[in-house]
Amino acid sequence: MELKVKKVQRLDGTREALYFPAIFVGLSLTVKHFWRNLFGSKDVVTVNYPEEKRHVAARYRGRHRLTRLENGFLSCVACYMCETICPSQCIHIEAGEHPDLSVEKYPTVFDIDELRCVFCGLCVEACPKDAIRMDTGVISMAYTSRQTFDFTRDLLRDNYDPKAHSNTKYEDHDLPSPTSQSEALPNSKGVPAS
Amino acid sequence: MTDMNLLQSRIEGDSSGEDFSASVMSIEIGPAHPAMHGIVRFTTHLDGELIVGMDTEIGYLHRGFEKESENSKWIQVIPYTDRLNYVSPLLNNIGYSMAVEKLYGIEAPRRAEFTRVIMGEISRITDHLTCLGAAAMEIGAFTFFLWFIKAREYLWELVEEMTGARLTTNWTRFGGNSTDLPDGFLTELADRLAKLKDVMEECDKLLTRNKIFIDRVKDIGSFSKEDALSYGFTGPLLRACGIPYDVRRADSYSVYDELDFEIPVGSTGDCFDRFLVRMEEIRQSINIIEQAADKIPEGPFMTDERMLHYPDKKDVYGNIEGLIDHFKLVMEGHQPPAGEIYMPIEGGNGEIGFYLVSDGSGDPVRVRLRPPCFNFVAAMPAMTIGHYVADIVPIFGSVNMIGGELDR
Amino acid sequence: MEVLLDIIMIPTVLATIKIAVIILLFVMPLGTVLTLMERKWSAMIQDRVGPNRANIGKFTGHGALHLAADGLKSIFKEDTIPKGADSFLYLIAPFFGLIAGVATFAIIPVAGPIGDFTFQVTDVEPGLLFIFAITSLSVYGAVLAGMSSNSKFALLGGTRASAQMISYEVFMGLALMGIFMVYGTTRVSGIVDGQNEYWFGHLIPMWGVLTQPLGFVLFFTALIAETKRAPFDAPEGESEIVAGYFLEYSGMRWSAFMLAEYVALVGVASLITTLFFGGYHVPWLHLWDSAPQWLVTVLQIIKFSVFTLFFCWFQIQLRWTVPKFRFDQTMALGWKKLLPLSLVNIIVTAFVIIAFS
Amino acid sequence: MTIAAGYLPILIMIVLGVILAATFSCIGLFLGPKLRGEAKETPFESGFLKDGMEGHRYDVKFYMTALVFLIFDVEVVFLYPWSVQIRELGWFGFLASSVFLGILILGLAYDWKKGALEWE
Amino acid sequence: MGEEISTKEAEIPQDTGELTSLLRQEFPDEITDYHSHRGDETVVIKRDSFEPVCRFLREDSRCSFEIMMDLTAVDRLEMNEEPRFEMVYHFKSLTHARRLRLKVRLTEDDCKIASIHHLWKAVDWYERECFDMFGIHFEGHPDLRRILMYDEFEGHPLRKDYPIDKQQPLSQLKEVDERHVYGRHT
Repeated sequence: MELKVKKVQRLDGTREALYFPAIFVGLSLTVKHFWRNLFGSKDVVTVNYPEEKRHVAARYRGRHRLTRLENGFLSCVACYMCETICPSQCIHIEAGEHPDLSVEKYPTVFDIDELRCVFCGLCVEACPKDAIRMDTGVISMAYTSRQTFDFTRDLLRDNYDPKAHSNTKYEDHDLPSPTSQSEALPNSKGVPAS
Repeated sequence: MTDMNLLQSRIEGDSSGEDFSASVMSIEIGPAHPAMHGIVRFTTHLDGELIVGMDTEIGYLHRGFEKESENSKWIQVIPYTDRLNYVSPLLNNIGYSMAVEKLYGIEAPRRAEFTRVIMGEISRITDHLTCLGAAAMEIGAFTFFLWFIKAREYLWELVEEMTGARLTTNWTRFGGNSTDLPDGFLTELADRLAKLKDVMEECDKLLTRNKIFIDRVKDIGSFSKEDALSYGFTGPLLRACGIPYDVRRADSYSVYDELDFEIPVGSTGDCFDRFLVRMEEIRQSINIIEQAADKIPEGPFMTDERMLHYPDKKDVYGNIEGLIDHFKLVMEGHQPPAGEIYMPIEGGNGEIGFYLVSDGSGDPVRVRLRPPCFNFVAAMPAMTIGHYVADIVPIFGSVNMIGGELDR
Repeated sequence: MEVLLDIIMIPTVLATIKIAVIILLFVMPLGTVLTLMERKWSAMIQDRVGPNRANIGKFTGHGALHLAADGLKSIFKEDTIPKGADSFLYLIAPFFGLIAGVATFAIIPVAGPIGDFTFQVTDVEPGLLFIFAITSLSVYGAVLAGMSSNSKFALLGGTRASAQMISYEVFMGLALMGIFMVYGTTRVSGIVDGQNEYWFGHLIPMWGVLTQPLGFVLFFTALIAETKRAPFDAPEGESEIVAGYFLEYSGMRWSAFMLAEYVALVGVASLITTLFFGGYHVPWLHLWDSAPQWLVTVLQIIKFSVFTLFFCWFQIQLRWTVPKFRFDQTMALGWKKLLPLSLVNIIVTAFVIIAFS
Repeated sequence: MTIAAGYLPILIMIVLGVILAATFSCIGLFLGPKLRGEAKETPFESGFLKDGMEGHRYDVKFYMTALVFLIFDVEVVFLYPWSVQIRELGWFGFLASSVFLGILILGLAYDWKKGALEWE
Repeated sequence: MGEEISTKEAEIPQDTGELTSLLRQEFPDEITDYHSHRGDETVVIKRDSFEPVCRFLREDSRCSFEIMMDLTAVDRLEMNEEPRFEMVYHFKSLTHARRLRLKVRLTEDDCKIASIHHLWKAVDWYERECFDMFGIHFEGHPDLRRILMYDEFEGHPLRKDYPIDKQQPLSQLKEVDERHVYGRHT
């Protein structure tokens, strides 16, 4: 396509020099908005946050979660892919042997420092097992202590709310067992958890 | 103007017996000042209210983008580029990815390019909306600002639908994009553009012909063509001087040569021209988006070159070759061939140029960003001296300094 | 009872009661509410929600509680005095604005007299000249605040404020001269009564806005500039000189400046109503001869309040519509446009009056 | 009613204003916290700890405007009596004040041309 | 899947662009190397002739490079190439719609180059940035001081031997006016 140039129009003539026409046009617009928002249909994009929730896009990269297999074990095989790709180096993984022999390898430690995380989503792309996802739809993480932001393996569940859990330390005997974890099955459609 | 030597002695010489310095008052404008939307410091010398001298200090937002990039893998730079010009993050994403693609010597599929055009122009609109709104707000037109912010909200929701984040998009990849258009995106886009047009029309009526506004911006910060070129201006500021230089046309990249649009130019390069040029560019961008949305072809949104993108998940799960590729790509990173390239694209502020040097390994040797507003801020003294202190506000507003891009 | 009535009818006591009623029951609450209303109304104009977070339990009153919250907050805020400031001048600077704002209402009638009793604090002979005198007092507030703060931004603001306010005082006087000519008096009650005359029988009331349209525009502009509201708020210029002359103030002293601004806003609105929109006179009400006195008074108060409120709203609407002048442009507008125009207005008005009388 | 009685309410009003303002100014001294610090006490200058205007002198550029103001304000005072009595004074008064205004306008034109109205 | 892209030594074409041949013709002895990898015309020249070449590029009507787009340096320490530094200048000509990359190689112990701030005004700040980041001295620059870093910063951060996690010593808070003499732009 050829280069098309358009010269912008500088309107600065007698009509402008009178001040009033433009002020009246402006006033009519602002008054229109004023009355419409006062009585008519509101044209407001502001969200009254805690009472109303914004619509969160299906692709929104919110807080991470670790998915589980159908039998309840973590999908993660501690391959260190996400830890390698992470640009902010916020993931820390330690691999271990699982007592259940059907599981090859699993993360004994899987920590995400949510304060370091830049929410780029590269870990999700890099994961070969679809074990980490950011589709929780959690848009705000506002806690009062830095420790609360250190998400350990077992806290990276779907509906986890750290405010309701005081004990954020992972204990080794606290291994995920199929029965107790079944309520935390991954949300396979990828829609935000309510 | 006053005699230069006298002025110099006035500024420097408060130790000399005759107290000339009394009439020149130096005043710090910035970093913690409402008119500085980035963080920048102007030490302004005032004679009465007239600016007779100015010294600029930048670097308050220096985060070491280039150093960090050299210590990352190629792909890990993409999230960093979000934070350069943070009101048009997608353009930085696109610029960087296209630079790496140029280094590889490949091109993204056509669908990806069209999507990039759409998203890039959305980002340009958000950039201009922010810039114009903020500049107008600072000269008192608060309503204009908030109507523009409302319009920007429409677009950022689209960006969120598309990329999964509003600002920290991290959207493009080498050889394509991380995501394709979501369902119903184009109808939603048309909807929002219609709303945006309404807002544009209202705001145009509200401000453009208002004499108070015209007085504030007309003949303020005028810049001649020669000076603008010498200072390396690009983008709306150069076009306001009357030079139709637009990288989209000058070095036609992506699919811009298939799209029909006009390049708005001004005549005197003052703040009024910059305002009008930006307003017109928003309209042109809407036009471009509409055309691109019509023309967007079906097809893949990611290149099928091996070792450029992660294999399909079914390959990763299902066959060993895919798994190995995946592991190699994550562990070693992308390895563009050795060489160096400079890739310019038209950003919100002007020419964003990425100069990349690769030695063939997974780590970049050099990632250099040419920040467009660096030149503008360098020219701030030239633009402001001889104006009143209140004129810093429209001049600096029209410069659209973005701290993340300026200081990197 | 008789004794009580006698005491009340003593001029001093009567004036004090009137002042208390007008100031404490009308102006101050209106001024205070307007601080919130400006925020709320601007939100309406700008497609926002506006302040609505202050709450007691679940009750927010659509933001009404912000009034209490703001008041309490500023009461319990620290009162800082910057280093090197002249603390006495710094202390008394906020006085002037409030005094000027409050004293404006001394001559504004809110309803017609019932017998000897007037709904006006005092009806002095110089009338509006008193207004000019008292508004020039508020220049001191701005100048002293700017000078005493020991801050460069405040000084710039104070300088601008003083230049702007003294300049616009001239035009204020000149713009009103037409009104003096038309109604032949500077006494407020005379001007208000003069506006209750009618043209063409009982068709059109001789409101100031109709007899002096140019004078109205000039006077309104000059008043807005005098109270430093947008688009003439360069002395406050929040974007370049941060907040201008009251930059260093905090807590309740800052609130005093803010309140003075809003009291002045009400003052402007009531002055405009009184001088150009027939004051308290309800047009065509005199045709209803048998109207009971109490009803007439009530209607007059309502009419006055409605017009005053309208002009308060109008000023706020104007503020959020237009950008602001640069400082030298404010001055140029005054000296080069308003001043010649008001001189022309005087000559034309005088000519017309003499030719047709 | 004497003339003074008419002004008494104004005095009361001013006193009321002073009381109001004094309340406003002093209430913070008693109720507010007192946490002083160097950074808090320095005058604002975009985040730098400077001494403000101390030791500086500022060139007031509008003294010309102030002079013009003085002239006009004083001259305008002469117009008020005329404006009130315009009907009684008739054409003679009009002529007289026209001459007066003409001189005033000439003066303004002179100031204008001399640049006294330019804010520098 | 397409053909695997060679990640090893790329075949950088030695084809001569129009500008390259022009420059070779005008400055036959000064050009040490040239290529146009991926279409970017690149010319490497000797340091001594740098200023005249720039002047030629700006003023000759066959070049007329109005815009100095970018100025930076590359530290080639880890690429094991000698000399260590490479100055990279990007020029843009609007008249001829062309770009040119000009490179000058500098050794580590003598990293000085002539300043060209008098040719393009934009160069001023770019040279300051390059000095700040790489420690390259631009001879004749009127005000060569740090721009992104603070004055007390030690070292030059974009040099490859500057560790990314190096801690700088804490500097004392100084009186503002002592730091620079202001008033250059009056």
